[in-house]
Amino acid sequence: MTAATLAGLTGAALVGLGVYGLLVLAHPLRKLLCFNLLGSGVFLMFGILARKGGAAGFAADPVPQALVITGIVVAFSATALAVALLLRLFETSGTVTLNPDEQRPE
Amino acid sequence: MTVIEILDIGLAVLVLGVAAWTIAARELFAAAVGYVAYGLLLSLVWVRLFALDVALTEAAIGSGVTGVLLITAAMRLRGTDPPQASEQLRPMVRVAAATLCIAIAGVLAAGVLMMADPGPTLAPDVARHLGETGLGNPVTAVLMAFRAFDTMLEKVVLILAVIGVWSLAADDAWGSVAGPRPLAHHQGPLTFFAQLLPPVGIVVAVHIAWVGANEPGGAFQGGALLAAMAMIVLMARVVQAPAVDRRWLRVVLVAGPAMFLLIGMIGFAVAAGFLAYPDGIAKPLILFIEAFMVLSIAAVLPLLVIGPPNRPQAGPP
Amino acid sequence: MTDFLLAAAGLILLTVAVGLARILRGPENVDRTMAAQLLGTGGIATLLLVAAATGVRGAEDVALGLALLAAFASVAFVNSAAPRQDDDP
Amino acid sequence: MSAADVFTVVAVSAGAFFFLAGSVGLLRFPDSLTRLHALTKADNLGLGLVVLGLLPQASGLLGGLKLLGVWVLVQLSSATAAQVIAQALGRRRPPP
Amino acid sequence: MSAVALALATNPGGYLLVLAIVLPVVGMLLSLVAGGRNAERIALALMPAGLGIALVIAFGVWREQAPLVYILGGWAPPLGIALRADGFSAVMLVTAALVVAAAGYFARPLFATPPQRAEARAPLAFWTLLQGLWAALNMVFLGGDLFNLYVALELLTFAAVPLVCLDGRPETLRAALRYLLFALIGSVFYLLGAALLYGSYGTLDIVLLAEGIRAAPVVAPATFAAGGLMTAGLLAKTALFPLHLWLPPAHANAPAPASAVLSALVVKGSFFLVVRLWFDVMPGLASDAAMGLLGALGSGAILFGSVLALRQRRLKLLIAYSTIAQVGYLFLMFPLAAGSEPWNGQAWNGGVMQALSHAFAKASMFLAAGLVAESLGHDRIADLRGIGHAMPMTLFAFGLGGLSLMGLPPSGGFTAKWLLLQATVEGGQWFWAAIVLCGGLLAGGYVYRVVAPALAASPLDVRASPSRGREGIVLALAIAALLLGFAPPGFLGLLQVGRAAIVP
Repeated sequence: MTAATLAGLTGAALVGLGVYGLLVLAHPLRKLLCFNLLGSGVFLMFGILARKGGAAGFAADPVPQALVITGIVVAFSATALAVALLLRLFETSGTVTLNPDEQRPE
Repeated sequence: MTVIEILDIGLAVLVLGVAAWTIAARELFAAAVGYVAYGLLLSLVWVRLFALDVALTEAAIGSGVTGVLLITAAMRLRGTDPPQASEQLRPMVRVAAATLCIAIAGVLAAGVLMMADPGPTLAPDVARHLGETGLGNPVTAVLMAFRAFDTMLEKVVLILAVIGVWSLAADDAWGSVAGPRPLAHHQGPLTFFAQLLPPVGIVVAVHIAWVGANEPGGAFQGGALLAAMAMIVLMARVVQAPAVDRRWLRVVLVAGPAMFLLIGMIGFAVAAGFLAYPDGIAKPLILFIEAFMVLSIAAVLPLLVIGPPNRPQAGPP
Repeated sequence: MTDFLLAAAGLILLTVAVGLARILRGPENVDRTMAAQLLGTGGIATLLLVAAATGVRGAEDVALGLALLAAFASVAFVNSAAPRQDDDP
Repeated sequence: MSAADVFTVVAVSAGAFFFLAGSVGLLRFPDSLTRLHALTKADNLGLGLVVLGLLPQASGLLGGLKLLGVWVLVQLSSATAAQVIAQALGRRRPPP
Repeated sequence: MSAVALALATNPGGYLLVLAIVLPVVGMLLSLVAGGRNAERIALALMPAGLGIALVIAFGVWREQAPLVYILGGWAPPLGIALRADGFSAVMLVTAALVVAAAGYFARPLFATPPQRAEARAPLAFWTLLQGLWAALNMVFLGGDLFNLYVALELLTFAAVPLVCLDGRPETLRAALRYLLFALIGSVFYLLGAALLYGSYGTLDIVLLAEGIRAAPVVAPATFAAGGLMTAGLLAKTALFPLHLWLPPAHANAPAPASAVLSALVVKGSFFLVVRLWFDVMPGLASDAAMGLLGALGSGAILFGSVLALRQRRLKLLIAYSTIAQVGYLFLMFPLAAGSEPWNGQAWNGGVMQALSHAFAKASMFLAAGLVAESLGHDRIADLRGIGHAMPMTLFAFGLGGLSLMGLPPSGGFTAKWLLLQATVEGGQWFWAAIVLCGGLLAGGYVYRVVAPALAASPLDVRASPSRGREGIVLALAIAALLLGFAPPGFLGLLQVGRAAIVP
């Protein structure tokens, strides 16, 4: 089994783990961690595309690599924005629950 | 089975194990530290995929900067985990979720195994046009020429994220220094470290940004390392973060995308169109834009990590 | 030679993984922070060995980047564990 | 096998041994502070020997300098980390 | 030249597509640098210019009866990125420019920098984010590359989420965080689908992908997985039932101009990409079962959203739930126009008209609700008796918007629903007709719940009357929704520009 296939399988498993965590974990920071796991799993899928597309003297197809770099930046910005929101929510309300039932009734 | 296969399998098992740990860990902080370890292992995987540019990015962002962000957040949210009983799920729901996730992972794994080898690729197209950009690193050529529009907009995404983070400030804190209240203690060794490391780090960062034209590296990776140095001096309180309404800060923030847009628009007049580079001077133009991007990234990332201004302007308490 | 370097990389990764498993369990956050620190050093060694074995170009730069960031998790932890100004008596 | 290769094998093996020793120490030592010390010493020696062993394989002078730079940076980082972690430990649990 | 060759070369007028995106981006960057009151000035000054560009693009598409194309940097796909404007893109560009401008001028008193300060938090954030959101929408409507569209979707999310919680209350922060998480997961699934497509066809360009899928002797199984993943991700962002949970708190708690833009335009952005996916990327692959599922989810949204709208106690929540229902109508176009049926232009037109008329009607209603809340200090429906006498123009606009939601003539909503009904008859898919009619009745119910007591002669304590100008903006939007009902056949022809090239 090549490193690329193995990385692809790892990516597939990471997507599964990430989705599982997103579904069952309640804490928003945990969800955010799982979002990052899920995201990196998707990036690894691009990684196997890159490696299997190695041609014309390149060990890996540069296009998916460039997409992953852009993707990592975007995922980081998303994490930063979500963390800021979460910390602000904690600061103003003292809780971090996302459950709408615990909102004050209108 | 060869040695390298064993190593690859071991690495994959370790990556998945640490990932599972971050999900299963009881404490928030443990999960955050797990994620830092995970990011580092992931950059090893990228090295194995011969994607060094990605490995550098993952090391700097995935493990380094995101790690600081998550660890700091986990520390500030101490006591919010575990959640209330009302948010605990019934076992049935967990089983259903697990089944769904195994199905998703299974479908993707099947896709991976069925994927053609060699697969479809744009590598020959990149190789054919690489000469026109004057660059030696194909990934940089994709980022700065062929898909320059994505890269420019990605910088706009970063700026929007900064505005989004700043918009969470309290009204009376606007105009004050970005980030949370300062720390009480200055630690001796930390201060020393924060004075010693950045000069070295700046050299490394500039080197990585500069060689990015031909070798693995580039503006984003260099900028991210520069940002890391800024974060060290901020965390050690060697310098203070700037106030959010400083004009120079705003100029630095937008410098990268603005220069990208400006040169892109000039392309309308002197080259094949928007974001096209005139023949022969593509490489110097790209390096020129990258210099501004390094600056913007080095400013944006620390601002995203330290968060909105949080000190009322009325003066120190 | 290649196989030797890879075997060394695998051994280091394995020992680091064992250490990691021990200290990620805690019980305290300090222990966990050390886990990140440990993995940083071992990870860099593994990276250098794998790169030398597979002949991938530019791995020294990745290692340099990782080395610059090696203390990050620890510094962030200590930084946010310290009391804030207004928490002081 | 050339002399350089022999050097590499010896140095890298020694490095791997120190990593092993560090992890064993980690499993055996009782409390955080001693673990911290065992760990950082062994690992830095381990990385140092690995770097030393890889020097003959490095691509040119710049490559070798980078390898040494990596080692120096990790030394600095882990010394600092050990110091600040020890301080944090001391602050929370004042010595009896 | 073949249709594919035409789609891979810049054509005259193509540069306008670049301007449509670059203008708001430049505005946003300049606003951040200039700061303070300049942000507002720059944003408001650029809005007419942006509208002008959108109109010229629409005129160009209509005159040529062919999509406008621009190849960025001169690097033709698959290596480079193309921007393309078909008829649907063109009308969405104009709609976005109009609604953003209306929300912007409406927001002036709400987000003015206080006189004693050089710069304040909320105004700077609002004016920069609004321009960022506008740029992101234009990118979504013009993007011809699936990864470029991913960046556009993220840009849209990053601009939209902070707008929800500009007031900084815990409820809005919670709503914004939920919205952000939903949106992020949606984009990751979209990206995963894009990866699978690249792995199968070696391109991310929409036209080349469609060509590759058509030319392949056997469609790769990964293609179906990609379609499913991307659709699921986009549905979460569009808030299609049952993935709608994040929408009501976010849209109902945001400041009124933000609510208007979010409900009218932002959910349409991801809907637009679902359309792109099934009509442009993989038109031949839309199975009846998959399209039927989309239609069924849409029907569920219509019934569920309408019933919940009937039960809300706050006006803005009612309008937000109505958005869930109206989004449902959009998805009826999938079983009617895609799938194994022969190309059904009426269903397509009906879906697009629904997107347009809902945009104007919903923007008008959210802004009207904003005026009501400003004047009364609350938006409890039970305490709105007599508001029709205090603010007749606002209530009239609200009622006109409601007309469009119900699908009564004369209104754009009527045209949309009438076209959809005709399509059900033509295609022999009668059951969708029952849903359309039922949804209309329910919409009548929830609009009546607001309008009937509002018309009662009852004294009402109004804190401050809204300015004529802002009431005028609300009314103008409602009239735009109304005027769509009188759209000439040429306009409906414009909506289909670009279809002929795709559907043989």
